[in-house]
Amino acid sequence: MRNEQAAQLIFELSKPGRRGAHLPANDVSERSLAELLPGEHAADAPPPLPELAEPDVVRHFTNLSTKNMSVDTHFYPLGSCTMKYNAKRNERIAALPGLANLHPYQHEDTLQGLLQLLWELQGMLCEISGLDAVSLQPAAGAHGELTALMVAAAYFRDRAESTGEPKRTKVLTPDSSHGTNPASAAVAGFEAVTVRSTPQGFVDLDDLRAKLDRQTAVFMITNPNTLGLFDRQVREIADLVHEQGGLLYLDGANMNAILGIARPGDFGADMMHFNPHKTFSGPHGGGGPGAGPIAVRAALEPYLPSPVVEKDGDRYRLAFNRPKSIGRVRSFFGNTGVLVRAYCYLRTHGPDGLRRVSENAVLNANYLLAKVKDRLSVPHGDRCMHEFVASAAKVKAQRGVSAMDIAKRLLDFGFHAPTVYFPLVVKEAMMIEPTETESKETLDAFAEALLWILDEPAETLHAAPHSTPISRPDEVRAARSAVVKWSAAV
Amino acid sequence: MRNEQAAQLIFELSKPGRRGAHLPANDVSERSLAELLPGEHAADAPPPLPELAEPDVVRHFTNLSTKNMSVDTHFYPLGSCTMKYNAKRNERIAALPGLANLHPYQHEDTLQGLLQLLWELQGMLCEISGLDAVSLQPAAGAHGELTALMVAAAYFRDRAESTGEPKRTKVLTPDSSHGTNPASAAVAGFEAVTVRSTPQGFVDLDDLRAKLDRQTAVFMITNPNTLGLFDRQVREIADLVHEQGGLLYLDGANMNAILGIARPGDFGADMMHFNPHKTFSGPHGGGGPGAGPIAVRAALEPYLPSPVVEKDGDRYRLAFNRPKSIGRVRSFFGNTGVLVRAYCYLRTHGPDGLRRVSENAVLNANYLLAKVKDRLSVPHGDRCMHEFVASAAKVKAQRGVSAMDIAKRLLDFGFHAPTVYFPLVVKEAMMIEPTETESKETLDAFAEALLWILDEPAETLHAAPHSTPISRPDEVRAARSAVVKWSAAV
Amino acid sequence: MPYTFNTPEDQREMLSAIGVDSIERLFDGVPSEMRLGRPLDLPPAMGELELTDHLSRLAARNSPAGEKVCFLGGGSYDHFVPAAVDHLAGRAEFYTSYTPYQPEVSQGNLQAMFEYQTLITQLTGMDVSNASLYDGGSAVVEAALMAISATGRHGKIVVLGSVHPEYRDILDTYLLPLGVEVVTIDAPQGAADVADVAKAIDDRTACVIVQQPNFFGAYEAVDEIGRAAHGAGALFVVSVDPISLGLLKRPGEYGADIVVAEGQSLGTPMLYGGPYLGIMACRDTFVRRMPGRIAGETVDRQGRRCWVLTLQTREQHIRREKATSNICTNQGLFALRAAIYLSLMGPHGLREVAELCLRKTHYAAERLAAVDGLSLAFDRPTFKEFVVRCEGGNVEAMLAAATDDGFHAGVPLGRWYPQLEDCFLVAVTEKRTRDDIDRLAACLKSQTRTLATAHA
Amino acid sequence: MPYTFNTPEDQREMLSAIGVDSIERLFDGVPSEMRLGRPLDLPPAMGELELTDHLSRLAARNSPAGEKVCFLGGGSYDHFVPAAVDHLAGRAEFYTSYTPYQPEVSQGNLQAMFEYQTLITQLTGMDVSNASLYDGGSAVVEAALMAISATGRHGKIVVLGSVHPEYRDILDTYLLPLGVEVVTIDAPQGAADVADVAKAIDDRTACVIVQQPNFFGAYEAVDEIGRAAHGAGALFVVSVDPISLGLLKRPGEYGADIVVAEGQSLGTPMLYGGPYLGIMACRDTFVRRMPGRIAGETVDRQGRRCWVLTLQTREQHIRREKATSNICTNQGLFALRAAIYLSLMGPHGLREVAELCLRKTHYAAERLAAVDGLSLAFDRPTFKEFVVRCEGGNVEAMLAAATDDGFHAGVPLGRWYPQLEDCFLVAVTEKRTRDDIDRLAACLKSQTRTLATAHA
Ligand SMILES: Cc1ncc(COP(=O)(O)O)c(C=O)c1O
Ligand SMILES: Cc1ncc(COP(=O)(O)O)c(C=O)c1O
Repeated sequence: MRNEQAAQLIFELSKPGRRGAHLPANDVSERSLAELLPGEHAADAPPPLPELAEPDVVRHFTNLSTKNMSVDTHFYPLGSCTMKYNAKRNERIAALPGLANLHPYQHEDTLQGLLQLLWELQGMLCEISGLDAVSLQPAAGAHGELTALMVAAAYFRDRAESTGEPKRTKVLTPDSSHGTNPASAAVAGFEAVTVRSTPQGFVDLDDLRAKLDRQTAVFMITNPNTLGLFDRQVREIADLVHEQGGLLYLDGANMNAILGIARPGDFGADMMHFNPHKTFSGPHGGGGPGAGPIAVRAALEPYLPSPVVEKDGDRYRLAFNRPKSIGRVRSFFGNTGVLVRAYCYLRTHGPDGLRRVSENAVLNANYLLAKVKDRLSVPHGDRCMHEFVASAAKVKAQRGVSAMDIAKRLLDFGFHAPTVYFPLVVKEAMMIEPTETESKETLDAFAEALLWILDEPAETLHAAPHSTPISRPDEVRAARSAVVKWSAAV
Repeated sequence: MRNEQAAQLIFELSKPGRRGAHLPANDVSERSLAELLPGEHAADAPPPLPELAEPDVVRHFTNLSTKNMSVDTHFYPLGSCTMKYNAKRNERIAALPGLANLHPYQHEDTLQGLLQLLWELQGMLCEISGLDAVSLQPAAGAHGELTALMVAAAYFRDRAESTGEPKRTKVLTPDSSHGTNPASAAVAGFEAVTVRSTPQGFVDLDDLRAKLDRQTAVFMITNPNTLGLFDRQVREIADLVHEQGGLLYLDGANMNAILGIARPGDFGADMMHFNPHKTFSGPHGGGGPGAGPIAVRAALEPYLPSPVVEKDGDRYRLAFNRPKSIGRVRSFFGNTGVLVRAYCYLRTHGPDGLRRVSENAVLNANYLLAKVKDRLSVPHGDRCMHEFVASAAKVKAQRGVSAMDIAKRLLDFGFHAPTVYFPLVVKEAMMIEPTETESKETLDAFAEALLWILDEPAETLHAAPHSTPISRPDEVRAARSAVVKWSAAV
Repeated sequence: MPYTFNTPEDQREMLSAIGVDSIERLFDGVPSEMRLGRPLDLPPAMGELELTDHLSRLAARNSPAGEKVCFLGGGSYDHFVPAAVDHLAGRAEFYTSYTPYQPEVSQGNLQAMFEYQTLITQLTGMDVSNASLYDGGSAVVEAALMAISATGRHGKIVVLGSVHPEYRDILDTYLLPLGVEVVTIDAPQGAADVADVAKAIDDRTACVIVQQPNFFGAYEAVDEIGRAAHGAGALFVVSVDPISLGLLKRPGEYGADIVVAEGQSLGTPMLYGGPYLGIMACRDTFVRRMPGRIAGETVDRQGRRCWVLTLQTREQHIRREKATSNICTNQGLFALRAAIYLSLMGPHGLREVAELCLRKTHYAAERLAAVDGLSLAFDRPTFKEFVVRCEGGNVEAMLAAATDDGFHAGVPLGRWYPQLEDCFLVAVTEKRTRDDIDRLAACLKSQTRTLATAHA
Repeated sequence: MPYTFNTPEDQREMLSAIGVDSIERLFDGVPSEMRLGRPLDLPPAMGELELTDHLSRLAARNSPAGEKVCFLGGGSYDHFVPAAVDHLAGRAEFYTSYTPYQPEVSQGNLQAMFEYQTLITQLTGMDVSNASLYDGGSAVVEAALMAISATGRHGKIVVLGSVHPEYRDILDTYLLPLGVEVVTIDAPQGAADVADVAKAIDDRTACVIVQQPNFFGAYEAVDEIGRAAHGAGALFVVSVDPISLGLLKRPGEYGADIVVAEGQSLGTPMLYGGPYLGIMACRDTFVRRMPGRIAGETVDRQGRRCWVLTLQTREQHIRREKATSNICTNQGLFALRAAIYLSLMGPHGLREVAELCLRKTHYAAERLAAVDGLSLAFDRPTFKEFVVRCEGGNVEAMLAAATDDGFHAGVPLGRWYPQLEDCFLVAVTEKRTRDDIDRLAACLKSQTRTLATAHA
């Protein structure tokens, strides 16, 4: 039923003379443009954008949209991404003119409602993290990592000034960590050093000890880790890091497992980021926006980016005068729209509700694990937190069916695929995160499909998917030819 | 890619204990319900509605929606329904709290903006119709017809009081008219008498003369008529009707052809309705809402339903004290939300734009007609107004391919089908109305598909559609078994 | 500006395919003497920015609920609409499609209609529901027409004076010209006297129409009235507030033959009175007499369950001059909204909404009755509305003053009930807080004082 | 309240399938000494009605544009957003999907990305675009990092003082700790002196960063600066206002190597500063150094054209510790919005928007300059912003008074430019009418008078 005509590229739908917008007539003086605009800066012609009428644009993008799977239409167990339901109420609220049409430079007096919200959000994130201060500025999880590492660097620079200790040049990350962890370290100017995991999937303490030294600024841990396991050694790790004068960073992408159950600050983390677009249900928008608020211990607070929101009696204000601050990591306040939704989420759930979120996220993951583990190996045990990583390595060896094949075939059954080939420490990894907003019926149907698929002929799976708008694309060709924009046919 | 699990009936998705909504706690006294609610009226249990969580409801209805064709996704040349593009701007505007959250009984002083809008709309509809007064109350086109016939009845009753003329008992409608015309006449208590059409598709004047008499209250004409033809005899018809003391009613469903070009009042109509959900782009909502404002000559104005909007100096008010009014035909003011969109449409287009709407609607229809007429007979000539009626009678006779077969096969090509088997005066009718908001490219693609289909093997067409969510349903079984609600399986 | 596509070049190509040399020629069929020889006298076109600005200004000159605290009722209510309703009903595939004439590409609408119909039967306890009528008022008259045709009694109908006065107006408008007598039974104590009703019913009576809870928020003796109607062979038609069915007995349980309702409460904003949703459900016996569309279950050629418009032989496009109803375009979008609303609410949510309305209404009635100069007009329990009498006061002036203080405080009743000229109707939904009610009481208190002083 | 599904019965069944007897047991992996032994200290849960009410109250304590007439700019603008943008970007399939890791079920997002990339190249005149960065500010620093790695010059960058001061802050934050010198060229007359710029560039310079039009709304001598940069082997990085490209020369035409921009103007509301859209486009040479995602064209197994994420070997999840950028989740939704916006506007619409901004800005500058006590800080043509000097006046007091009169009148500049402490920046978009401007002038006039009197 898809309309392929409307789904051509907008450039192909263009015809000279069509208009999608009509602007008001000029109601001020009719001076010639040449008078108003210096000739050397004036373009000869407007940019060669396509020309379409509004109905064309609407039909085009409406049809395009139907070529996506999404949380609102499909189960989307994409591990590490926490694709939970995004409540519509939050969208209506975030669109209120009193929240959406605020200019970043309008006067604080005209922003008291919003500043209160942001101030309260800072406090709630402190409480959830068990840490002391928050910056809402970073624009995504990775940006939060980077910001925190910059904060750490500033803290160490500052400390070095008094203690004279040598520069700390290294950031340690486990081999199971998300790619953004070492990348953030590199962008922040650190040497990123990888720490091995044990066969059980935890941080290899021996390797950590070997790599940890007085040049180590930060150890970045993900806990629960990307295997969906809670690393019980975290306290010990924190102690080891702290012994060397380093800081423990927690990648908070997996907070959905431990809300109200355990707090990073309580188990030894000094800094962390949240992914509100995951844990607090910000819509993922086809690849963002996110936000990456960070929480830190009191000692690091002076270094947080500016501004932060402060309360002064009854009044809320932006504090800019923070001499030790690292400065800014992005323009304006931050991804406020995402933060508003996070606030809504937290107020919707309350303390008990947040705990139930994690309980049910973990219950759902374990249930799914229990249903599939006899057929699809789950190398890291038969219990998990909010997600687990299965491996198709055995199936691959036996029948030549890869994690990719299984993933593609799941699409035919109306399920989005899990995250595949991550974390790197598991061969033929399939990382499955159901989230708490899925029903038992959905989990049952997914497990059934997965088990069914494992019995299908290998050719069926190699050729999958069969019922999607396209079959498997040629990725090599894409990378080789690098056609990254449309050009008029010649 | 459709998710069939989510598309089960909501009743099948229900599980006891799930909740889609949480209401606030009671903040007033905690008296027992028994004290507040008389026992004889209290239900033993709440109604047995299904129990679902919000994400379930969202996924369900989102997936359901993808089983529809719609204007935003597909070309929808459903004759007589004017499926034009519905501008998104109107939706955003109509949702403004200052327009959407108004109670029908709030004080006029708190409604001056809306009343101004409605008053201006009354005036614009007068201007477009060439008539003198408007009632915005009717809820749809058919309701407008009925209301106008009641107005006519009241007018004649009133006149009979002074003139003593006998009661007018008949309403005449052409055989090509929409079913609502005779039905409205019947509901209004008239005898509905059918007037034949000529082979050319116009009112048969001889038959009209034969049936027209002093018992005739109203002749209901559709002009352009349902064949997409402008009946040039309309003035003469008006004269004939008026000679007998009757009134000429214009079914305005086809106004999209003549905006700013000809006005019903100018060519002899005394009363008419508009279908703002067609002509003025009100979204059709899967079967409504509509609105059916009527315009009448001055002599009929006193009989219009109450209230109407009046202007009093700078102030707008609702006039209720209209002793000759027929009264009310629905509660409250009318389908205000639809009227707001109609107002937006008219203000968007202006005089020139409205004329261009009709010009392009007629151009598009004639272009399509020209492209298909050599292969699919169009019995009523090779020129039309905003729509035309093709006939599959010949194809049927030759190859056993019916209008229905062609219609169904068009669905496979990503086009909604035309209206079929209406008007009744054309055998194997296919009534095609492209509207002005379709591009030449779309018309070309549609024509191409249609011509292609005519060359396909009959079996392909009998079995069509092939690629829709379901194939042809068994309508006989539906009517016979009359399963019109879900019941729990026993 | 029109959203048309045809560029001058397109027009040229199209005209040449047609074989004419100008668009003008396409209108040759319209005789020149019937043409409007001038541009329409309408305001000039506006782009989206201007239009949005213009309408925002008009909107700003209204005071919506939210800006004022709304205690208005009388058939339209400030209930809470979950955001998911707007979002889902706004899906383009629902919003910009039409009547499901082609079931193969309309299963979304058809299934939603079928679900709506089922939900309405669950809500009302009736056997079958149609897919919507225009509004609660026209639904009442459609029910009366159905009853007349079902009973073959064209003589009269009986309607309680406590039925919404506008609904009764509609009955008059439709039925009086047809020679049907509309007998109204007064309800001077806020509800009708069963004996009065019973007396009025005879063997010419097609139906008895009751509203439960009635226009004053009070309860009618539906069991007895239903029995009286049936005793005389008349049908029993009940107009309900769908929200009340979270708590009240369902009309199917007390013998209603036809149930109608204004469905606005189920997920639709107040919209200054429309578009709304006319609900109609009835006993099985009458299914083929029901006006409006109905979706029915069937199977496709592969035996897959699906839905189609069915029982269409009832409909105007088939019956033409023999039709008993002429409804065509109806309120599909609002039936969809109601289906989404009820799915979200479920039995417990709906019960909670009803309970909050009930509790807050009682609280408000107590608070307002405690204001000097105000009293309750009727000594009766009510559901979500009640009538306040303003002793010796000028209701209009008091309400106008309350408006200035930020309240849409009530609907004056004098326009419909001369004997209640000193009364107004107050409605309290789940959205009103205790604080809202306390502030209203305080506001009215200060008003009665001022007015008393002014009169003194 | 959580939107979870698991009923107590479900939980029992699921626990038994897992083989544990309580949910508690599933958390055995979390040592009890690390557990939070108490409920979180957070406010209690709210249902949708309460939440909506609560947030509406908070929102009511802000004064958005629309309630006040907005003349604020400085990188975020009150441009008109067509309703179709909200509607289309709000489609659930766009809104609730994620990064297109599975291209077979993500062609909607991938094609939209590809269209966005193409539109950005058309707009900027550059060869290639990525699929988005966080915002205009972080895009500048990503461009600097790119330039550093492309040139291998880790020593310094040159940035004009007329580049958005917050963008320059970001440069400092990122680059100073890396030991990169950030040399700022003052622009005391509202734009930089080419000679000053040229002087600062040397063979250690990775890039020169210019904003066009600059932070004060004025034009920089981009041709000469570009030549100077290239002359020294440095890259030429230009930050643009995308709306201005309806009228101004495209950076691709004057030699830019990397173009960045804040994309908020293209269909996104002001949202108190985010989420926004970081635009980045560059010359072909640098495509494999660009941070962020890129969609590329290919074919599927049936040879059908389709799109995938491509050139991923650049990305952090592949390069890990060798990455030069760490961006992962980016601003997909806002790239989509920009694509829709540009499709609706087309070349002529965009030109008209630009032209209206230009004309109204000039008109406003004239009107404000005519107010006693106000003058234009710089004698330069500007595009949609200009700097007003408030002679001897207290800018903060004047702007605060204007706020009370209903205007967000301008952004005070003292916080970034001490020498402009008596100045504020005024922005005028296509949404402002002549009347808005006249009223602003009148308001400021009465303010300068009052302030003058107060001082007298
Ligand atoms: C474990 C982990 N860490 C960090 C990130 C980066 O977060 P973001 O994508 O919000 O930048 C992700 C996101 O995918 C993640 O899964
Ligand atoms: C010619 C004609 N007349 C009348 C009507 C009835 O209008 P409505 O459906 O708005 O009641 C229609 C609608 O389909 C129609 O096409």
